[in-house]
Parts: sequence; C-alpha cells; structure tokens
Amino acid sequence: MSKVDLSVSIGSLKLRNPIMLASGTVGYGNEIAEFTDLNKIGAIVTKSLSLKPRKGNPPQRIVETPAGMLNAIGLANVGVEEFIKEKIPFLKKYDVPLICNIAASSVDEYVECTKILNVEETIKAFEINVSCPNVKDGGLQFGNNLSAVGNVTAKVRAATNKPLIIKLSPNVSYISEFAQVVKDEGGDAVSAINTLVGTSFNIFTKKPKLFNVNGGLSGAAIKPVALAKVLEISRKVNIPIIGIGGIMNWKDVVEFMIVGASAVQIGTLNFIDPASSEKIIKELENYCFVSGIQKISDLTASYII
Amino acid sequence: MSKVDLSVSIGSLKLRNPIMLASGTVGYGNEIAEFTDLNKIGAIVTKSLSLKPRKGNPPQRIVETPAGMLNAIGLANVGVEEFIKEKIPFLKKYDVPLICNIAASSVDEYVECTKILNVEETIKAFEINVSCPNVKDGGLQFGNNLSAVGNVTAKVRAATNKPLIIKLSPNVSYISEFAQVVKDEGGDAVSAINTLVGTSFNIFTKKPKLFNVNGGLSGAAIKPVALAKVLEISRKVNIPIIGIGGIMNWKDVVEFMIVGASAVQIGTLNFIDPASSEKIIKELENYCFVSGIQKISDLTASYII
Amino acid sequence: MLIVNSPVVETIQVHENIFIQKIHSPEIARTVKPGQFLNIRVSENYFPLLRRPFSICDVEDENIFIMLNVTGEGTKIIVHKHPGEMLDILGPLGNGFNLQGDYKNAIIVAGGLGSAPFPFVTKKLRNDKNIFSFVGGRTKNDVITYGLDNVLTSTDDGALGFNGTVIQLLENNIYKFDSTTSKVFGCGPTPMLRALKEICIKYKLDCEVSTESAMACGFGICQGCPIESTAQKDKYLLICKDGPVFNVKDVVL
Amino acid sequence: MLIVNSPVVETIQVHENIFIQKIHSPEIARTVKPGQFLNIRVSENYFPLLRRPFSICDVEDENIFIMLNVTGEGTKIIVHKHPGEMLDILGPLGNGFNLQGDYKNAIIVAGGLGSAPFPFVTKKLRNDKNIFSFVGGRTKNDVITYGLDNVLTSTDDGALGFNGTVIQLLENNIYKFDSTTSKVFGCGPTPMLRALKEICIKYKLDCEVSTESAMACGFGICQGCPIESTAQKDKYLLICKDGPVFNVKDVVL
Ligand SMILES: Cc1cc2nc3c(=O)[nH]c(=O)nc-3n(C[C@H](O)[C@H](O)[C@H](O)COP(=O)(O)OP(=O)(O)OC[C@H]3O[C@@H](n4cnc5c(N)ncnc54)[C@H](O)[C@@H]3O)c2cc1C
Ligand SMILES: Cc1cc2nc3c(=O)[nH]c(=O)nc-3n(C[C@H](O)[C@H](O)[C@H](O)COP(=O)(O)OP(=O)(O)OC[C@H]3O[C@@H](n4cnc5c(N)ncnc54)[C@H](O)[C@@H]3O)c2cc1C
Ligand SMILES: Cc1cc2nc3c(=O)[nH]c(=O)nc-3n(C[C@H](O)[C@H](O)[C@H](O)COP(=O)(O)O)c2cc1C
Ligand SMILES: Cc1cc2nc3c(=O)[nH]c(=O)nc-3n(C[C@H](O)[C@H](O)[C@H](O)COP(=O)(O)O)c2cc1C
Ligand code: FES
Ligand code: FES
Repeated sequence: MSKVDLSVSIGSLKLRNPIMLASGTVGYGNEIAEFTDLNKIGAIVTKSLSLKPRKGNPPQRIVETPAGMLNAIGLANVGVEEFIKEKIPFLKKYDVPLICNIAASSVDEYVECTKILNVEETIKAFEINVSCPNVKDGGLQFGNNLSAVGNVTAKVRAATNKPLIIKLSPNVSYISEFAQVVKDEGGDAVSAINTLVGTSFNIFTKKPKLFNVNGGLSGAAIKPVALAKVLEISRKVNIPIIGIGGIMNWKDVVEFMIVGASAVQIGTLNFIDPASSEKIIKELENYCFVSGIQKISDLTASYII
Repeated sequence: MSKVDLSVSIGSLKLRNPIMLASGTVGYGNEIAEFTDLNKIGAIVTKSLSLKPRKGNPPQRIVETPAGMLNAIGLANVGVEEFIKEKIPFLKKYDVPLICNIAASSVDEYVECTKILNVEETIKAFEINVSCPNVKDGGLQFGNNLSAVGNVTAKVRAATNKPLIIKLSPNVSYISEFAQVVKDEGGDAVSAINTLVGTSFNIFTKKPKLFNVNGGLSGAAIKPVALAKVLEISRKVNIPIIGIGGIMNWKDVVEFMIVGASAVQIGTLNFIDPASSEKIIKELENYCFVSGIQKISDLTASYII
Repeated sequence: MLIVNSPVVETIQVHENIFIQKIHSPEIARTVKPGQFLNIRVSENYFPLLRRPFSICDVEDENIFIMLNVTGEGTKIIVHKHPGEMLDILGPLGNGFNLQGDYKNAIIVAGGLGSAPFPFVTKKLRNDKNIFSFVGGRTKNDVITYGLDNVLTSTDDGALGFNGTVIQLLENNIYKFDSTTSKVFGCGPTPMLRALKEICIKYKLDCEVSTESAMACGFGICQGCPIESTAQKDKYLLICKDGPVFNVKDVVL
Repeated sequence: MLIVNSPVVETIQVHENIFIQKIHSPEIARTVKPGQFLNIRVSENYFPLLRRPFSICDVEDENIFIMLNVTGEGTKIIVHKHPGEMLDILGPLGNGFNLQGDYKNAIIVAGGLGSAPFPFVTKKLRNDKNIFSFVGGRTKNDVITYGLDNVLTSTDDGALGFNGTVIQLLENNIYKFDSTTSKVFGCGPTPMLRALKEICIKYKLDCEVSTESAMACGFGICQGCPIESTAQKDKYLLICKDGPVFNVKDVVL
C-alpha cells in the first residue's frame, strides 16, 4: 500500500491524522491507553479542567436514549494543579499531542487556568469549553451568548500563544455567528459540537432520571445535527473546524470532513469500543488508498452542493 | 374497567383525549383513516397549508438516520382553496377536531390564510408553523426570531377568535422566551417541538442526500431534546403546551405530560405504524386505570424535581 | 391496505446476495397485484426506524414471495429471519402493472434487482401472452433471471449474454415486435428506465415502468417520494401512491 | 482488561425470567475474579447503543457464566443469542471480593438478582470456609439460590422461607457468628445494602458489598458511576473502577 498522507493541520497545530479523542470521553488517557495505542492517535483532549478540583454531580449521571445517551457528569475533574502533578507525567510518555480542555465559571477563571497550563510544554493546544450543559455556572451561560464567547476568546487569546480552539454549543440558532466571533477575536479553530440539551423522566416516580435534571445528548442520534452545524460554519466562516457528534465509524469521519471538518473527535464511541480510534485510522487509510486520495486533508469541505 | 377521564383542554379547545396527529405526518387524513378510527383521536392537524399550492422540494426528500429521519418535503401542500374544496368534505364525515396548520412566507400571508380558513366551522383551531426548516422563505427566519414570532402571533390573533397555537422551533437557545412572547401576544398555546435542523451526505458522491441539503430531524432520536424544551417552557411560562418529538409509545406520552404537556402529537410514528394512535389511547386508558389516575390531565406538569 | 403479522416460511438463496423469502400471508396473497409492493417493518425497536419497501415477487396459494438484495442493515435483518419468525407487513401498496389489454407480446425489461416484480407478472401473463424477457446487469452477478420465461441476458462487461446494456439488447431485438400488439414492462435503475422510455417512444411501444424512491410511509402521508409528472407541472406525483408503476408517458424520469 | 469475541455455549432457564448463560471465553476465564464484572456489547448496531454490565456468575474451565435477569431490550437480545453466536465482551472489570483472610465463616447475603456473583464466590470458598447463604426476595420468584450452599431464604410476603427481609433473617441468625472469625459478602438493591451496612457495623462484622450504577464505559473514562466515599468528601469514587465491590466502611450507601 503506497503511503497515504493522513496528516492534517488545525491552524498551526499539526496532527498525524484527523482522529482526536474528545474531552470527557477518555479521562486523562490512562484507561483508554490499554485499548488504543495513543502513539497512533491524532490528538487527545483532556476532560474539562477547572481551576479547583470539581466533585461533579451526584448520581444518576448517565441515561441511555435511542441511539444516544444523556450525561450530566457536572465537569468532575481533578483541577489544573493535580492534573499537572499526577496526569501529565503519564501522558508525557506518549508521542501524542495533548490538548487541554478548560471549563470555568468566569472569564477570569478561564484565563487563570490557561496561564497555569500554558507553561507545560506537553500541552500543545487549548480547547475552551463554553458549552457544557451540565453545570450551574459557566457552561451554556457563556456558550449561548455571542458577546460572552467573544470576550472569553479574546481574553484567553491574550493569555497564550498556543493554538486556541473554542468548543461551541449547538444549542443556538446560528452557530456560524459564534464561529465568526471566535475568528474575529483571534481564536484559531472551533470544535463543533458539544452535546445537545436533553432530559429523561421516570414515568413511575415522575422524577428526572438525572440528578441534574438536564443532561447532554451525545451519540449516533445527534450526528445529523452536528453535520448541519459543521456545514453551516464551513459555508459561512473561514476557520478550521473540528467535527464532533455521533461518530461511530470511518464513514462518519469522512462525512464530517466532507462537510467541512479538518479533524474530528471521537466521543461516546470510546465507551462502546475503546479500541475504535485505532481501527478507524486504519480504515481511513485504506479508504484513501482505494479511492486514490493522496492527502486526507483534501476531503475537508469537499462537498458538492 | 371504571371510566377514566382522558379528556384534556388546551385553552378553550376541548379534546376527548390528548393524542393528536402531527402536521405533515397524516396528510389531510384520508389515508390514515384506513388504519386509525379518526373518531377516536384527540385531534388531527393538517399538513401545513399555504395560500397558494406548493409543489415542495424535488427528490430526495427523506433520509433515515439512527433512530430518526430527516425530511425536506418543502411544505408541499394543496393550498387553502383546494383544501377547503377537496379535503374538508372528507374530514367533515368524522367527529374529530380539525386543526389547521398554516405555513407562510410573510406575516400577511399567515393572516390571509387564517382569515380564509376561519369561516370554516369544521376548523376548530389554528396551529401556526413558524419553524419549518425546509423552505427558503418563512420557516426558521420567523421561528428563530423573537420579535417575528411575537408579530405573527399578534397579527394572526387579530384575525381569528379560534384557539391559536404557535408551533415553536427547537433550533433556539431558550425556547421559553418564545413561549412567553406567544403568551404576551395572545396565543392560546404552543406546540413544541418542530424538527431539528440536520443533514446527511453521501460520502462517495460528496453530495447532500437531500436535494434541499438540510432537513428536519424527527423520530425517537430527538425525544430527549423535545422533553427538555417542553420542561423549560413548563417551568417558566404559564401556557398550555402540546408536546411533540419522538413519541413511539404510550410511555413517551406519559413522559411528555409529566414534564408539562397538556396534549401531544404523534408524528414519525404514523409512518411506521399508522394504527398506533388508537392503540396508544387504549394503553393510556389502561395505564390510568391501573395507576388510579382518574383524570389524565392530572399528569400535566406533575414532575417532581 | 392492511397491516398483518405473517410468518416467514423459508428463505432460499438464488444468487450471490439475492434471496427469495416465502411468507405465509393469506390476507396479502388474496389481494395483491403484480407490481404492487409491501412496506415491511424490520424490527420492533428503533433500529432501523422505518419500514423497508419490497416489490411483490410472486404469489402461490396463501404464500407471498419477496426478492431480497442484502444491501444494508434492514435487508440483513429480514434475510436472517428464521422460519416461523414474524414480519410486520403493510400492504399491498401502490398500483400494479396494468396487464389487461389485447396486446400479444409482453416484453419484460429488467435491470439488476429490477427483476423482482416480474416472476408474478410472468405467472399472470404466461397463459395469454408471448413473453420476452430482457434481463441485464453490470456484471454476471447482477443478472437475475429467477422466475422469468424466455430470457435474453446482457452484461455491461460482456461476461454473460449480450455485451452492453439491456436497453441496447432490447433495441437489437425490437424489430421482432409490432407496436400495436406489444406492451413493455420495465423495472430497474432510473438511468435504465430513462433509456427505456426513449426507446419505447422511438418505437411507439406502450410501456409501464416500476419506479423507486426513498420512502417513509409507503402510502401517501409523508410526501417523501415525489416524481415529476408530465401532465401537471405544478405538482409532483407520489411514487408510493400514484405509482410505483407508471406509464412512461406520465412521468419525467 | 480485554475486548474479546466469545461464543455463547448454552443458555438455561433457572427461574422465572432468570437465565444462566455459558460462554466460551478462555481469556476471561483465566483472569476473572469473583465480584468482577463484564461489560457486554449487545448488538453491532446502535440499538442498544451502550454495553450492558453483568457480574461474573461462575467460571468452569474455559467457560464463564453470567446470570441474566431479562428486564429490557439489552438483556432480551443477549438471552436470545443462539449457541455459537458471538458476544463482544469487555472485561474483566473492577475489583472483586477480597476472599483472603483467616475468617472461618463466609456469610453471603443476596437480595433478588444480587445472587449473581455468589456462585463463583461459593466455589472459591467452599473448601476453606463455612458458608452461610442468606437469600431474600420480595416474592418467591425473586429468590435465586442457584449455585449457593447452605441457604436460608426469606420473602417479604412470607411465601417462601422467613417472612421478612433478608437482613432481618440475617439478624435473627447473627448470634451464630463471631465477628472476629466471620466475613460478610453482600449484593442486592441499595436499600438492602444500606441495611446490611448498619447490621454489620452494629455487630462489628467485616463486610464487603457489590454495588450497582448506570454505566456507560465500565472502566473509568466516562465518570458516569459515582459513589460517595466516606474518606474523601470532595471526590466521588467510581463504581466501575474503584468498585463494584467496596468495604461498607468506605462508601456511603
Ligand atoms: C417500491 C419499491 C420496491 C422495492 N422492491 C425491492 C425488492 O423487491 N427487493 C429488494 O431487495 N429491494 C427492493 N427495493 C429497495 C429496498 O427497499 C431497499 O434495498 C431497502 O430499503 C434497503 O434497506 P437496508 O436497510 O438494507 O439498506 P440501507 O442502505 O441501510 O437503508 C438505508 C435507508 O435507505 C433506504 N434505501 C436504501 N436503498 C433504497 C432503495 N434502493 N430504494 C429505496 N430506498 C432505499 C432504506 O429504505 C432506508 O431508509 C424497493 C424499493 C422500492 C421503493
Ligand atoms: C456492576 C454491575 C453488575 C451487574 N450484574 C448483573 C448480573 O449479573 N445480572 C443481571 O441480570 N444484571 C446485572 N446488572 C444489571 C444489568 O446491567 C441491567 O439489568 C441491564 O443493563 C439492563 O439492560 P436492559 O437493556 O435489559 O434494560 P433497559 O432497562 O432497557 O436498560 C436501559 C438502560 O438502563 C441501564 N440499566 C438498567 N437497569 C440497570 C441496573 N440494574 N443497573 C445498571 N444499569 C441499568 C442499562 O444498562 C441501559 O443503559 C449489573 C449491573 C451492574 C452495574
Ligand atoms: C460522558 C461525557 C462527558 C463529557 N464531558 C465533556 C467535558 O468535560 N468537556 C467537553 O468539552 N465536552 C464533554 N463532553 C462532550 C464530548 O466531548 C462531545 O462533544 C460530545 O459527546 C459529542 O460527541 P459524541 O456524540 O461523539 O459523543 C462529554 C461527553 C460525554 C458523553
Ligand atoms: C415528513 C414530515 C413532514 C412534516 N411536515 C410538517 C409540516 O408541514 N408542518 C409542521 O408544522 N410540521 C411538520 N413536520 C413536523 C412534525 O409535525 C413534528 O413536529 C416532528 O416530526 C417531530 O415529531 P416526531 O418526532 O413525532 O415526528 C413534519 C415532519 C415530518 C417527519
Ligand atoms: S412514501 Fe410517504 S408519501 Fe410516499
Ligand atoms: S462507567 Fe464509566 S467511569 Fe464508571
């Protein structure tokens, strides 16, 4: 098999292939490393980190839905300090770009987290989560508000020279407006999408199944919505897009790239098949080879409409 | 089995039970009447009607997705005139409340349609579709814009004394703001939700599967989103809600009522099992009986959070 | 139109990837006409969500037959149903072929899986008409002659029968047919039907074709299956309800 | 932790709605410990989407056994797998029971389906310890004694064995056990485990319980399965990774 070039770039961030592992679906890499060789993955995105450790929501945190799942983890995480002390050493052992996802309840907290993490050489880029549906402060208050997203982007931009990715909320009417603001304020790329707000009730107790009442919908069910959001951004704003939402196989990856994604993230699928990323990379390579695609990045925004 | 009271009211509109057939999923009633006894249904909502007949979008109009489907019919309909001449006579034969759904590309057109249809006694209420994702004019331009929804509501309100329901777009950040505007401008109820914007591409041709590129996502996949939207309205605005989105069985109906719906509409399920509505009504009656619920309307907004 | 639960009797393989499934369904068998179709619910749950449309392939006493080309999840599930397992069938749907008339020669033209409706057509016509079947496919594996009479075949790569399209094969033989005493019945991919229409117009042959479309309901309530009408420009016809069989004169292919 | 494809060998019904499935899985059989669990992928498609967690019920040579309570779509699909059909198994997961120690009496307390992990526990302890099994259920149909030794039963309605909860039954017999030479192993619904914890604290009995939670991944990457720790108030433990077996002293039930 002659060599297919699987590498992609997201602004100045170069990845050996377009397959990233999504925030919140691989912890800090330890467990998934037993199933997938991290040295083969495009990049790994950490669980959202906040300044202080967060305990997260009480149970129940997970509900299965048709072709999807709701989660209301509540950004449980070890906090930036413990992350640096306890988690980075493990990740350093691998040759995989580490992207730190940050969640915060104020602009100042976003900036402070970024500054603290910025000195770590292992960290190759930041992904700013302004779109978590499962927390009281921060999350969608930022994510659904144009000027808040602009403000966070500008302030975090000032705090780091590393590639800056803003992870957008799909719970808005026109996501491209948000991508435009990110671009205007100096962001390097956007990730789309985070989860859709959803809920589920126990009809016998009349109580919400999730302690947090609402959760974030992910998985195959949301793929059509995610694709439409990526396409909307791609058609309106000239900014690299990381496509996320319901990817279950290599075909879904190609579909996301066609509608405009430069790279993609695998989320829920990691729970079902933690070895899937490596498989998908092989299958993508094979697909490119068979289809005569020499550079996979040529697929990005190759839609014919 | 002692009598369970299945009747519900949506403002001044009284229904014998909460099961309505959703717009666009039962045409004008003729075909589905072969499978479901319309005399047993709570209400039937017509395919969206516009002033002039609309041809709709060229094929392909339908794509299946995981636990859902995308449609881009493009509001194909016979227009109000032919509706009155050709379709109402058939519906008159049944003792079922007829709700006319109206779609238009301008406020004036909404008003004119309403006026023309208003004189028809058979028509018991109007549902105004401001949320169709599959047309160039009208549709989401109205549905995602607060003041446009307010304006349409006020103007149509002035044109009819019949119960006025506004069918809301889920493609917004805070649907309760729209429900509030509807209430403020004199609307009697809201329907939630219409379909979510989605798309799907053929990875080999790189073309969209739907001629219209985007379509509306419906079916089981969207139920968690629809429930969250209904709950949001229910907690924030005091207005009757008709719950729609992914209902596949009687349990889903109960779940929608618990989170705030006074009645519900069955959509995509009609394609899969056109006899389902009648079955669901029987099952609901049985559920109420077994659970000692004397009036099904007691379920509405009975959530415990 | 009925919704019935009918048990699979047996499933036999007739070709690479092509299966004939026999289903005991007296209600459907009694009323179904050649060219009509069935919309089959594949599973009780949401995977897949929608029914799958299949032509009626044949009828024998109280049993019906469908021809299955296993392409995706839905057909895979159906083909794996064990004898005795139930299928939830909605049908018969649409309008079948109009077999009436005093033509003498019935010309069947099938491309690939387009053969599916013709065993039943053949059975109905066998006693009254001379049947000529033209069956084509891209390769040998796509030529399905199950249940057909008097067959000439073609393949795009020449591996079986005539080397070319089934329409070219038909045209090569068209001198045999008088337009006043012949009727053409076609089924296959749209480009083939388009070519067939041209030929039939050119040689003034009456021709009905069975068309296909993505479908949600199969009986007229979703508007998911439009086809351009030649008569009415401001309105689509519905393949499921007004078709799937149309006279080629009535539709834009 | 492995992902393996293992064939079903047979599935036998041991109770109304309770089945034991034998699976040929040498890789899992070799390493799995009593109290660990497996996360099984039910179908290749998206229905259902997530894996389903099951306790290891027993091990015999290269075969493993799971106990299935058919409650929903997932368990329905698994139970209907024919011999030879494959299961996609992720495991072994979590920490099992700590069977070591020089206690003499192993007290097993199971409520309803909580019996699932104990056949394997019993097999491992049978030669060294005196086993006392207390098995309860709401009604007769919920009392599962499969693979257990020396069983006393209870039902809430008194239809079988002691009339009351299994915890009351245990307390009635507690005088038999010296706290320094006995260890309790519990599994069942959370309210039962809570009551068990109380009793064990009251009588100073060492006690480990197997807990349950909705789970997405089963191995620590989704944070979906928190349980309150008694030691650390600012952090949850994860049932899938830190459990599912905990010493009752370590968790808030
Ligand atoms: C009127 C009519 C008659 C048909 N007769 C037959 C027949 O006799 N034998 C046979 O094998 N097939 C027939 N087909 C095609 C058959 O319906 C599809 O092959 C089948 O739906 C594929 O389902 P799947 O889940 O296996 O494939 P998937 O590709 O997984 O299906 C995905 C979606 O696309 C739709 N789809 C895929 N292929 C087609 C197609 N060719 N036409 C319409 N929708 C499609 C499916 O219904 C489903 O919604 C007929 C189609 C129509 C409209
Ligand atoms: C560590 C552990 C060990 C288990 N051991 C066994 C066992 O040995 N035998 C057995 O029969 N069952 C066991 N269960 C419960 C079993 O996982 C559920 O019964 C099963 O997931 C139900 O799936 P379903 O699709 O049939 O039901 P559905 O109700 O359709 O499932 C819907 C969703 O709820 C989840 N769910 C439903 N019930 C439970 C439950 N009790 N615990 C956790 N999640 C649930 C499912 O995983 C799924 O995501 C165990 C659960 C855990 C966490
Ligand atoms: C259990 C779970 C936890 C998640 N946690 C985070 C998080 O901490 N930060 C974040 O930005 N996204 C988080 N996400 C969102 C995912 O990164 C991803 O955007 C989303 O799940 C859609 O992709 P998928 O459908 O492939 O899962 C989480 C998703 C899941 C399912
Ligand atoms: C094929 C199709 C056509 C539809 N046409 C209309 C329409 O004309 N007007 C309208 O208000 N809603 C229309 N809808 C939306 C439905 O009424 C309903 O809001 C939506 O499908 C969600 O419900 P479901 O998941 O039960 O299908 C249509 C939906 C489908 C699937
Ligand atoms: S398939 Fe629904 S109208 Fe034809
Ligand atoms: S189930 Fe995923 S962390 Fe426990």
